[in-house]
Amino acid sequence: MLIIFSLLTTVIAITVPTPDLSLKGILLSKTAGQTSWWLKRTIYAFVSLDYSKEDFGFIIDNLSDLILINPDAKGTEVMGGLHFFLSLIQPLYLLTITVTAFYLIFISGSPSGRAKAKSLMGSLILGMIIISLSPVLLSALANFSAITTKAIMGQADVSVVTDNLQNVFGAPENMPDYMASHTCTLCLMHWMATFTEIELGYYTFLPFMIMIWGLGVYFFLRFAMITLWMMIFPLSMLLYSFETTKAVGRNMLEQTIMWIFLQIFNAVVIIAITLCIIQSQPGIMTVPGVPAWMGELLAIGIVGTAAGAINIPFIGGLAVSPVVAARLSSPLIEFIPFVGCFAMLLAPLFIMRLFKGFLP
Amino acid sequence: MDKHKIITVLVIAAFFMPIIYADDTAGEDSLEAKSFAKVLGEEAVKGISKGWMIWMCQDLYTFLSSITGHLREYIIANPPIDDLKGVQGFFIALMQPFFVLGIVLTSAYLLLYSESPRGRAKAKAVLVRLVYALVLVSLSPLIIMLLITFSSNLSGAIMDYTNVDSTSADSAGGIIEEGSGHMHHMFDVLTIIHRTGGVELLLLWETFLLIMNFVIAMRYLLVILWSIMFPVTLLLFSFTPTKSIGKKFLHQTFLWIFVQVGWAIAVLLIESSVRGMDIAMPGYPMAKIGLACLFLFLTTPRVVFGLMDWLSLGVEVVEIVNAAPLSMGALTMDEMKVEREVIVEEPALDNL
Amino acid sequence: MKENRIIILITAVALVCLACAPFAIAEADPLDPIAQAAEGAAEASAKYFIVAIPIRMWFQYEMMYPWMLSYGESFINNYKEAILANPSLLDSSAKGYNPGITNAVSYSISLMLPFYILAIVLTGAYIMFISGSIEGRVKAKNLLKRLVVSMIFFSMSPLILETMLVTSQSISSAIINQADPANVRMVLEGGIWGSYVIFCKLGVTDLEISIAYWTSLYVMAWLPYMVIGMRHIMMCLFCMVFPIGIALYSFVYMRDIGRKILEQTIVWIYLQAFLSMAILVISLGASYYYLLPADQNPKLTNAIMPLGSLGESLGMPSTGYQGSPAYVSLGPTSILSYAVGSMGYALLIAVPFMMLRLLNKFLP
Amino acid sequence: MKRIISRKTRKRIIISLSALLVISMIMNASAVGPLALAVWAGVKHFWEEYAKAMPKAVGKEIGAWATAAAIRLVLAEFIKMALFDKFKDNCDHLPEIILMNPKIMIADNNGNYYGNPPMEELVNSFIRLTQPFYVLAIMLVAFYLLFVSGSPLGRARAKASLIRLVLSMGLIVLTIPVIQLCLDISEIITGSILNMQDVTPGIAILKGAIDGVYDNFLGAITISYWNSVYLLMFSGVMFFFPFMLIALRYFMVIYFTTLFPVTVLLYAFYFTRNMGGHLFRETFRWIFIQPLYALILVAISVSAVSMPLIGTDASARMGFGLAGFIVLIIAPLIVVKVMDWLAMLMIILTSIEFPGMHGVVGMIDELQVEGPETVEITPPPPIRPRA
Repeated sequence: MLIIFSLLTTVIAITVPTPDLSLKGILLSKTAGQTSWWLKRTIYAFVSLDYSKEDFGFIIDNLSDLILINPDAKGTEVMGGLHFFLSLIQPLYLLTITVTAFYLIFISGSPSGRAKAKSLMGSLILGMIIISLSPVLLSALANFSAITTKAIMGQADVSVVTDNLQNVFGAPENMPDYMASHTCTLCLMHWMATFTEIELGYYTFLPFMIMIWGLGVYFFLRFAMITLWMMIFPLSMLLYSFETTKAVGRNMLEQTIMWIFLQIFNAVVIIAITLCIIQSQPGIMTVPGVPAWMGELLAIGIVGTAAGAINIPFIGGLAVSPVVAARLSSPLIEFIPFVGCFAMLLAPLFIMRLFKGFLP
Repeated sequence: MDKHKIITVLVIAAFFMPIIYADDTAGEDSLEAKSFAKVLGEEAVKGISKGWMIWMCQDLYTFLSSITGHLREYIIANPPIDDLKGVQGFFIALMQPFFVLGIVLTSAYLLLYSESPRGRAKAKAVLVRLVYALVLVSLSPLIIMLLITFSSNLSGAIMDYTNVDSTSADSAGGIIEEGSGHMHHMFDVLTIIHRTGGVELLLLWETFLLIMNFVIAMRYLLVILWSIMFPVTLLLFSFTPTKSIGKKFLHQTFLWIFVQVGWAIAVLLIESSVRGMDIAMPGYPMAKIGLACLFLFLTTPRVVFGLMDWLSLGVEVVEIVNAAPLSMGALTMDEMKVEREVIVEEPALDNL
Repeated sequence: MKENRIIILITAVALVCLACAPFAIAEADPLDPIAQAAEGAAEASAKYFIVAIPIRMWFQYEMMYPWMLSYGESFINNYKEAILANPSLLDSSAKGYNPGITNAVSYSISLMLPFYILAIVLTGAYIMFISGSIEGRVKAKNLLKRLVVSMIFFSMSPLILETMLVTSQSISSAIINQADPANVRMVLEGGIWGSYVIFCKLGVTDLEISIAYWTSLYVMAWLPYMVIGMRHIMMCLFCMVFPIGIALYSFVYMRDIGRKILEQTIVWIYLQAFLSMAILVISLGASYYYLLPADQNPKLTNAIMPLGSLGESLGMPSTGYQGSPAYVSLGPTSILSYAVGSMGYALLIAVPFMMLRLLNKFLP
Repeated sequence: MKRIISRKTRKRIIISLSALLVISMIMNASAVGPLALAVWAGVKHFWEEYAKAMPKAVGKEIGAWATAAAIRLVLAEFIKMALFDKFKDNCDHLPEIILMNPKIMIADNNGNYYGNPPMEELVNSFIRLTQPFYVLAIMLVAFYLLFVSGSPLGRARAKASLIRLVLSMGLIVLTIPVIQLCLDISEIITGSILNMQDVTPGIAILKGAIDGVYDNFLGAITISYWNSVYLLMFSGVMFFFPFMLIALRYFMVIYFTTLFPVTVLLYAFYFTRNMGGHLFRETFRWIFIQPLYALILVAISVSAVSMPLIGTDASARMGFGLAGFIVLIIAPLIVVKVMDWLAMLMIILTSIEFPGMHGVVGMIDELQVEGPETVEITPPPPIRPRA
C-alpha cells in the first residue's frame, strides 16, 4: 500500500511537468528537489504511522478476548513456578507443624499458650489443605471472574467501542483501502506536522504509541501479574497463616485477587464507553470539524506545499485532498473512546488504591 | 583583536552569505529546483552517511544489549566476600569502643544507681541487647556472607527453572532483546528516511537498556555499601534511641541483598507468562510483549518487595534474636513500654 | 574554551569563502545526467564527509578532549582533598581555618543571649513571687535547670562544633584511606571515559544522537563537586545557626525547630563520612570488572570505521580520515566498566541523599 | 508467534544473495561483457565529473557551514548579552534583591507614615468582606452562650472565642502596620546578617559558575545547535530559579497581607482555628525567609574560604558555584513547604532507596513533613512476639 502510494505520487510528480518521458529526460527534469522533499515526508508519515499503529487491528479485533484472557492455573507454565515455591516452603510447613505439635504435647505452658498453639495448628493445616487445592482454587477464581466479565460485557456491544476506536485511531468507513489506516484525524495531525517539519512528526505519533502500545503492553502485563501471583500463591498462604506475617500475606492475597478481578473493571469501562457513545447525540464531546471549504483549502495546502512547488498545484492535491477534506470537515477526535483507552490503562491504579485491605 | 569588531563583521557576513548560498545549512533536502540525476547522486551519498550512522548505532546496540545474553551472570552477581571482610573488620574495630562504653555505662548504672526494679529491668534488657549485638557485630562478615550466599543460591535455583542461559528467542533474554530490537530496527528504517527522524526512538531503547545495566551495577555497589556498614547498622539497632535508624538501615540491607531474587522471579515470570500467553492467545504481538517484559524486569523487584515487604520479616528475625533471652513476656513488654516513654517529650511542660 | 580563537578562525573561513564565492567554477553540464549526478554526489559528500566530519572531530578531540583531561579528570585526581575538606573554627594554623563561621557563631550567640537572660529572669521571678501550685513550681524549677544546662552548651557551641568537625574528618580520612586509589581511578575513569568514547563514536556521524552521552560528561564532571560543595555550604549554614538551635531546643514551644536544626547540623557534618564511604564502595566495586570472563565482555572503541578495531589492533589511527585534527585512539570501553563507573558517580550523588532521608528524627 | 528476523540472519541472507549475484555474473560474463564495458565507461565519466565538481562543492559547503557557525556565534553573543550578563548582574545585586520588600507603608514629606494606597484599598476591601462573617460569628457564639450552653467546657470555649473575636476586630484594623512591622524586623535582621560578613567572594563564585557554563555553551554552539540548547535550558533553570523564588516571596508577602484579615477571622473563630493558624504560619514563614536567603549567601561566601580546591581547580570552582545556586534554590523550599512539587525531584534522587510504590508514597509524605515546623513525634510501635 505504502509502495503503491509513493510510486503513484512519484509518477505524478515526474510525468506531469516533463515533456519527454525518456530516461534521460526524466533524469534531467528539474523537479526532483520538490519531489524528494515531498516523497520523504510522505514516506516518513506512512512508515511512522504504520509502525505506531501496527497490531492495532489485532487489539481491535479481539478486544473482548484480550479482556477475558487469563492464565491457565493448571497449565505447566504456572505449575512449574508454583511447584518451585511449594518445594521452597514445604520444609517450613513441616518444621512449624512439628514444633507446634511438640510444644502442645510436651511444653504446653499456660492454657493461653496452648490455645494459641492449637489455633496456629488449625490455621497451618487449613493452609496446607488450601495450598494442595491451589490450582483448582485459582482456576476457579479465574473462571469466576472471567464468567462475570463475560456477563457484564454481554450487556453492551463491544463493536460500538471498537468502531469508535477505529474512528479515532484507524480509518473511518468508506475509505479507499490504501488510505485506510492513514486518514483518521490524529493521522492528519501527524501529516500536517510531518509536512511542516519532519521531526515534529515524531511527536505527533506519540499519541498512537501511548494509546495502542499502551493497550498492548497493559493486557500482557495483567496476564503476567496474575501468573506471578498464582505462582507465589502457596507462599502468600503460608505467610497469611502465621500471626507475625499476616499483614504481608494479606497484602499478597489481596494483590492476587485484585489482579484476577481487574478484568471486571475493564468490562465496566467498556460498558461505560458504550453507553456514553450510544446516549450522546452525535457531535457532543467531539471537536467540531472545520467547514468543508476550509477543509478543502487545508487539504490542498498540505499537499499543495509539495504539489504546488512542482508546478502542478492540483494534481498532487487531487490525489489526497478529497480524503483529507472529508476527514477534516467531519467531526474531529471523538474524545469518549479516546479517554476510554486511558481509563482502561488507569484501571489498575484505581483498583489498587480503592480496594486496599479488604481481607481480614 | 576587539571581539565586538569581529561581531559586527560577522553580522554583516551572516546577513550576506545566505543570499549567496541559497542552501539549507541544516543539511537536509531543500525545495530548490534540482534535476533528478543530481538528487539521485545526493541521496546515494546521504544514504552512505546515514548507513554509517546506523552502523555506529548498531555497534552501540550490540554493546548495550549484551546484557540479555548474560542475564544469569548479571543477576547472580555479588561482591566477593573476601573484599568486604577486611573493610568490615575495620568498621568492627571502629564500633568496638562504643560497645565497650555502652556496656560499661549500663553495668555501672546497674551496679550503682539502680533504684526502681523497672529501671533495673530496663538496664538489664539493654545490657543483654548490647552483648548480643556485640556478638552479632563480631559475626557480621559471616552473617553477610550467609545472606549473600543464600540470596544468590535462591535466585540461581529459581533461574534453574528457566532456560535463561540459552539465548534462544523464548528465553527471557531473547524476549527482552526483541522488545528493544524492534525499536532499534524501526530506528534504522526511520533514519534511512530522514537523518534525525529516529533519534527519539534511539533514545528510548538506549534508556531501557542503560537502565537495565545501571540498575544491576547500582545494586552491586549498594550491596557493598550496606554490607560494609552492617556493623554500624547493628550498633545503631542495638541502642534504644537510634533504634529506628538502625531499623531503616537493616531494611535497606536486606532489601538490596535480596533484590536479585526479585530479578530471578522476574525472569521466571517473563518466560512462563510468555509461554502461557502463547497458549492462551497465539499471535499476541511480540513487540508489545518484549516492551512489557523490559518493564517487568525493572519493576518485578519493586512489586515483590514493595507491595509485600517481607524484608520487614528479616528485621523481625533480628528482633527475635535480640529479644530471645528475655522473650519471657513481661520483661520484653516492660522494655517496650520504656522505649515508648523515651521518645515522648515530657507533657508536663506543655502548658507552661 | 578559548572563544576568541574560535571566532577568529571561523571569521577567516567565512570571509575567504565569501571572497572566492563569485569566482566559483561553472555549473556541471545541465544536459548530462551523469555530470549532474556527480555534482550532486560531490556536494553531498562534501557536506557530509569532507566538511562535517572534521568539524565534529575537531569538536570532539580538540575541544572536548582537553576538557576531559582538565575538567573530567579533576575529581578523580583530587577526590580525597575535596571530600576531606572541612572548615576549622578555632585552630588558626589548620588548613581550612575559617574565621567567618566563628564570627557568625559568636554573632548568633549574642543574638540569642538576651532571650536567655529574659527567660531565666522570668522563671526566677515566677518561682520567687508568683509560684502558684507546687507542680507549677516544679515545672519552673525544671525549666530553670534546663535553661542553665543548655546555656552552658550554648556558650560552648564553637568548641562542640570544632569537636564534631574534627571527629568527622578523622573518621572520614580513616574510611577513605581504606580505599585503593588505583581502583577508584579505574572505576571512575571507566565511567566518564566510557561516555566519552560513546560520545565520540556516535557523535562523529551526528552530534544530535550522541547528546545524552555528551550531557552525561558534564554531569559526571560537575555533580560530585556540586554535592560536596552543597554539603560544605549547608554545613557552614547550620554551624552558624547551631547556637540558636541549642537555644530553641531548650524552649518547649520552639523545640521542634531546634531539634531540626541540631539534627541537620549533625547530619550535614557527618555526611563527609558517608561520602568517603561511597568512595570506599567505589574502590571495592572494581571487582565488578571480573563479573564476566574477559572474552565475553563486550567492548566498544571510538573506532568510527568498520575496520577500525582491526586497524587499531595494528596500531594505526583508525578514523579513516587521515588528516584528522588530533585523533586520539582511546582504549576500548567495556559495558561492565561503563555501567559500574557511571553508577559510581551516581552513588556519590545518591548516598548523601539516602542518608539525609534515613537520618532524620533521631534526636529525642 | 510472530517474530522479527534477527539482524544476524538478515546479514547472512544479504551476503549469500550478493555472492549468488556475483557468481551468476561470472557464469555468463560473455553476455554481460558489453554491458560491463558501458557501465565502466559511465563510472569513469562519473568519476571525472565528480573530481571536477568537488572543489566548488567543498568551498560551497565550507562557506555554508561557516555561515551557520557565524550566525550561531552572533546568536551566542546575543544570548550572552540577553541572558548571561543579566544573570551576572543579578548576582552582583543579590544583596539588594534579597533586601527587597514590598512597600506596605510609605512616608510622605513630613515623615509621617501611611499605608500604600493600593495596598490599603486591597486590605480594606478584604476587611469589608470579613464584616458579615464577624457579625455572623458573634451572633452564633452569643446564641450558643444564651441558649445552647451545654457543658461548662463548651461555655468556656465560646467565651474565649467571643473575646478573641472582639480582639481580632481590633487587630484587623491594624493589618497594615502589623505586617509592615514584621517586614521591618525581617529586613533589619537580614541587613545585620549581610553586614556580618563580606559577601563578595560568594557572589564572585556564583558568577564564576555562570561564566564557566557560558564557556562550554559557546564551545558547543559553534559546532552543534541542539547540544548548546540543552546547556542553555540547564543554565536558564539553574540561574533564574533563585531570583524567581525571591520574587515569589515578594508576591506571596503581598498576597498574605491582603489575606491577613481573613486569616485573623479564621483564627479567632473556634471551629476554623486550625485553618487560621496554618495561614498565620504561612504568612510569617514567607515574611521571614528573607534572613534565610541572607544566611545562605553569607554561608556560600564563608564556606568558600575553607574549600581548598576552589582556588586551583576550575571544575571544582564550577561545581561549587552550581552548588551555591542549588542551595539558594532548595533551602528556602525546604523551610517553606513548597516542597510538594520538589518532592518529585527528591524522589527521583532517592527512589533507588525504597523500591515499591508505597516507598514513593512514604517519601512524599515524609518530604511534606520536611519543614522544620512539622516534626511529629510518634513512638515506634512496640515490637513484641505477637499475641
